[in-house]
Amino acid sequence: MKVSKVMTAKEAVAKFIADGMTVGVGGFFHAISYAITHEIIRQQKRRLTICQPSFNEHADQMIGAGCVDRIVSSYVWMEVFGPLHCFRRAMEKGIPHKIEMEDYTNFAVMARYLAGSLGIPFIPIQSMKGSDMMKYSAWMGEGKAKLIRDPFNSKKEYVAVPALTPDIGYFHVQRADEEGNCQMWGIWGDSPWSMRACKQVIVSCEEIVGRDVIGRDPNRTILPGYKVIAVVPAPFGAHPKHTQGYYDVDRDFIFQYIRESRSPEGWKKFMDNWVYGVEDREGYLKKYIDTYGMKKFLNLKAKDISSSSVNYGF
Amino acid sequence: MKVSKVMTAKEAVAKFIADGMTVGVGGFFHAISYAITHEIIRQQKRRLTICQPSFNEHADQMIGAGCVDRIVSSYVWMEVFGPLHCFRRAMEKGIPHKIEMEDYTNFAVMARYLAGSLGIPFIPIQSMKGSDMMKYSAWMGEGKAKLIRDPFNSKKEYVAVPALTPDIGYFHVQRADEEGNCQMWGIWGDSPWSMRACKQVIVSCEEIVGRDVIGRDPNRTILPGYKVIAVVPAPFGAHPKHTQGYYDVDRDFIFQYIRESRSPEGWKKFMDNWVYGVEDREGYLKKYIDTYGMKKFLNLKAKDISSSSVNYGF
Amino acid sequence: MALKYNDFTLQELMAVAAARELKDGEKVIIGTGLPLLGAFLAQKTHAPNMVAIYESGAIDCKPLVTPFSVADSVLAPGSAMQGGLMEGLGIVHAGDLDVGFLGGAQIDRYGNLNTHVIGDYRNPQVRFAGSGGSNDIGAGCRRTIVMMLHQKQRFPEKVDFVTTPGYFRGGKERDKMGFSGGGPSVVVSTLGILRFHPKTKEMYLASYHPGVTIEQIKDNTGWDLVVAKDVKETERPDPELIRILREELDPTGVFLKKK
Amino acid sequence: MALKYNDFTLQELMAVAAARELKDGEKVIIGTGLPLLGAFLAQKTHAPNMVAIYESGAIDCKPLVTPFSVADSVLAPGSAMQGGLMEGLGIVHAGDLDVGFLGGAQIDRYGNLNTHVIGDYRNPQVRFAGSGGSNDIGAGCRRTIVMMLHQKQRFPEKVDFVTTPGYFRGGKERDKMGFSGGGPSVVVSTLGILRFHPKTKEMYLASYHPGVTIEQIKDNTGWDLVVAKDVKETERPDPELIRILREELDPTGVFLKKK
Repeated sequence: MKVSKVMTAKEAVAKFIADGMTVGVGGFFHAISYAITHEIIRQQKRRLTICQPSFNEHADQMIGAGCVDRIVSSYVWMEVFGPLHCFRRAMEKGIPHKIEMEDYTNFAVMARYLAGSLGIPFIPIQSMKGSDMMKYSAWMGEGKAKLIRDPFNSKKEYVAVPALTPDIGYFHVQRADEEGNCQMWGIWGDSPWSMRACKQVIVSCEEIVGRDVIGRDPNRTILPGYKVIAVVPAPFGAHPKHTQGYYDVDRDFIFQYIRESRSPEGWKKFMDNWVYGVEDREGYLKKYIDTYGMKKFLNLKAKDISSSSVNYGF
Repeated sequence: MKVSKVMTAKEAVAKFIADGMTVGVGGFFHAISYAITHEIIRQQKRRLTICQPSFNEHADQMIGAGCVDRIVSSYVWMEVFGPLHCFRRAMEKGIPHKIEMEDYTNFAVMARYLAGSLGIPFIPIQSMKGSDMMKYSAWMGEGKAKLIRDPFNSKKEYVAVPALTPDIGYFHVQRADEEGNCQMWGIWGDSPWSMRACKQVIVSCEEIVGRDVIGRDPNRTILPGYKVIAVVPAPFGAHPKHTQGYYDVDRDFIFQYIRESRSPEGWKKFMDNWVYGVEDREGYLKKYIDTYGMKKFLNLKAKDISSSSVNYGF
Repeated sequence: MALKYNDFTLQELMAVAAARELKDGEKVIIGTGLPLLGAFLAQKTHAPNMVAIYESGAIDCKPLVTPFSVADSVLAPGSAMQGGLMEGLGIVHAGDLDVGFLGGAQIDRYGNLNTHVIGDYRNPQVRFAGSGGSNDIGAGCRRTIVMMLHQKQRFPEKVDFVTTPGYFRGGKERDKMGFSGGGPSVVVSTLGILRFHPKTKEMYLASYHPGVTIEQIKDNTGWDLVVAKDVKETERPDPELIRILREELDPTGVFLKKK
Repeated sequence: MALKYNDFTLQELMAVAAARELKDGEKVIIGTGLPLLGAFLAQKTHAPNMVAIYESGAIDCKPLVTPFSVADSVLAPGSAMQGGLMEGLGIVHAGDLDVGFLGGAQIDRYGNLNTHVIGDYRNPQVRFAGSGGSNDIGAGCRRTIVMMLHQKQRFPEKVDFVTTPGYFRGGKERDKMGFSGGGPSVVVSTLGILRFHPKTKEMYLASYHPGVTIEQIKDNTGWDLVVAKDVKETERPDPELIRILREELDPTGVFLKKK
């Protein structure tokens, strides 16, 4: 039995996320760790560089809270739900302060992570070529992307993007064991490559399971325990996002956030209610049930659509 | 309901594998498609270039049968079982004819496949650097690998290896549906990247299942049906190799092959018995049972070690 | 057929027009909203073997419920394969896919798309989402279908920022880049259907939607829009297609707002 | 402890010597045969938190039966993660792993390994398997442990083919290459244990196995082998370790041939 890495979000964020760090955030609309995101905001982390192919409200909340100086991403928005107002205020008006963004494409960020996870210095891609993303860089300058010639076919040019290896990553999965072996199903999002590329990872999970449960279906593991430094139990830890097999997305809540965050005051009020004003994830859930009722809460719970079993025998 | 791609190994090999093709073979010791390999030998395909990070007796048999002119690989051997004699005879003495090999490392072949599967022209790696694999090339010349400078750090040099995209690939999985959606568990080997990199793929499988079975656990799919042109039902299709959850490796049979193939005559006798002298996979299995007995055959069957189920509900 | 399906909204017309652009057996990467409805409509009618793909890594989806997001949980169960972004966009970058859907804040004369900013990139008047997978899809898919709100400021002569190149400044400029994808083949706008001249790659008006005049479209386009000699009214949707859209694909009116 | 474990074979001695090279908590990529026995012996004794990894993508394996192959089916059930070669060798290339095991047909004065050919590469006298994962492991792992049959033709001054570089021609030559891995730290041969001089990177004899003379080792080495000032007999295995090897790790004598 290896040493348990289980701790609270509060402990994990205090211990492992320092001001100024480059932080990889895992997920793609699905299974975003709000448990960790909200703790970062409560602990008022500063000058973070946050990285993710596509960011949603979790980035918006960290930006509004002043945690973020720099963004490595291709997308900060909430799909058909609408724009993210803190992001726009920061980019357009410098509220609460000016932030910088290195604009890539989704695949380009994935290529950077893939390179980082495999110890490859850079990857040449066709995406971004000829676009204005190649003209502009924020703080990375020449290091953002470079047009290079294919050494095997001198007529062809590609965009080289450098490996991305954040100081720390965090993400949310369905289950992990105490050593940090992480299993996920449904939409993997930028994982497994993003989290493998991070130097260390904090995982929040719906359930902590025994090592034997992990070993029963080892192909489901997308990140091995040795990369993980903290395992945070966080049921409903991705709310208002969904987690396959556990709960659906809470559309009303997301619309509410986007509506209320139109003004800095409205945003502050929302955050006072749902982040600053609650102690931890349990407090958040209790408040949710107190506010919207048990019925609405239980309605989010996933139906049973079983995968059925396969045989690992030999 | 899409068109069924189900056919026999005989039909698939006759229809889709032509003399002179570059053929990607999937698997890593585990789950090698002997069903397709033996059919290639029976149909006397010629001048093939075969590609796989690590090859075992399946390559040896194709080499001995005169199907192969060129090999892209890092390893042709049978681990602790011993050397492969046809490979050695061909490389050392040109029997049955001289063959060429482009020597890479396992990871280098994987990098070539990864690039091929993602539309990336080449991938820079640290493997092979400074080794004599960089000094020698067979038919690829300058196109085998090139020492290049990291455009983001001019002090660092890497070995660029070009994308590998075989004309056709073949591999063996536990189950596929009629459209060719392939699910595999246990050791994936070079898959999924090798097969995704091939222009088209023939899959042999232990079982053909309904599309609904695939859809019940879509994270298990390692190759989408649109890449697949033929689905070959082949129970025990990887014998004498193992297939997780279906049967174990047949060590005696592999030792027997290595022993008998020490001389070209012994090899010919083995092949007459087990390849040329049988009509198809069913004939092979019947011969196996006739020769070694039902008890030995059933002893290969896997025990039940169930993965248990997860919930895909929303 | 009940008479109630003889009417149609602009959104329904656009979804049907998008569906017409897809051929049977094609591999299509789709987003949410109208592209999604168009693609599923095609699959339910003339293109049953279409393969629906999401950048979230869901391949050949057969969702029981219309997804609200490209990463909706309803996409996974029943799909032929569910991976992540690497699986969804890797096959786009590899050039495996036939069609991608795009949209944006601006599109210009040569089909270049902007989803980044209005104004100066460094000091934007309005900042939008960024590329997401758009640039990847534009570079990788054999052709793209663009769906746009047709307003003058959204159809400028030149976009403020090239997020997803169309044909650059026309002619052979795109060919020189060596993308695996061929560029936009059609723009389905709120006013009409626009295509690209095979040589000059300039956008031209192919058809105007019922109730819309050519003049109106030219007024809402930021350059002197060429009109096809054989320009005609956009084909009206078959009532059966409207029925499928309303009753089967969006029964709760998430995407097709109830009139 | 029964007296029967007071004896030991050469293979057992080597497995125990390999086990001693591993520290608790290290991530180790292991092959079959003696490296496997050495690694599992370490895990059962002083290194319970060692993470056993196979290039076939099995991570933190806890097999119920001793695996016969790096791709044995017994590796998957109970492992913490099971992927493929990309998972197994990707983390090697990324520099995540502490230790790798290597072997070969030849090793030279500076720890360069040959698993390709005896004779000329283009017209080989004997052709071997090739690199497999060896070169990847040699380049990527923080250090490597080499296990060798100690014969003169297998310990030449210079290998016929450099499959897996050790220290090239010594000194700082390896450092200049910028590998994530540091090179071989030890050679456990059938005659003794050899290490590398921290500056010159030349191999030297650190200990000779019980019953073997220094003279014998020098005779079986293709260059004038340096002998450490404090050279001594290789530490004899504790009977308990022999018991674990025989009874728990290889009860059927697959790797440790029965005497």
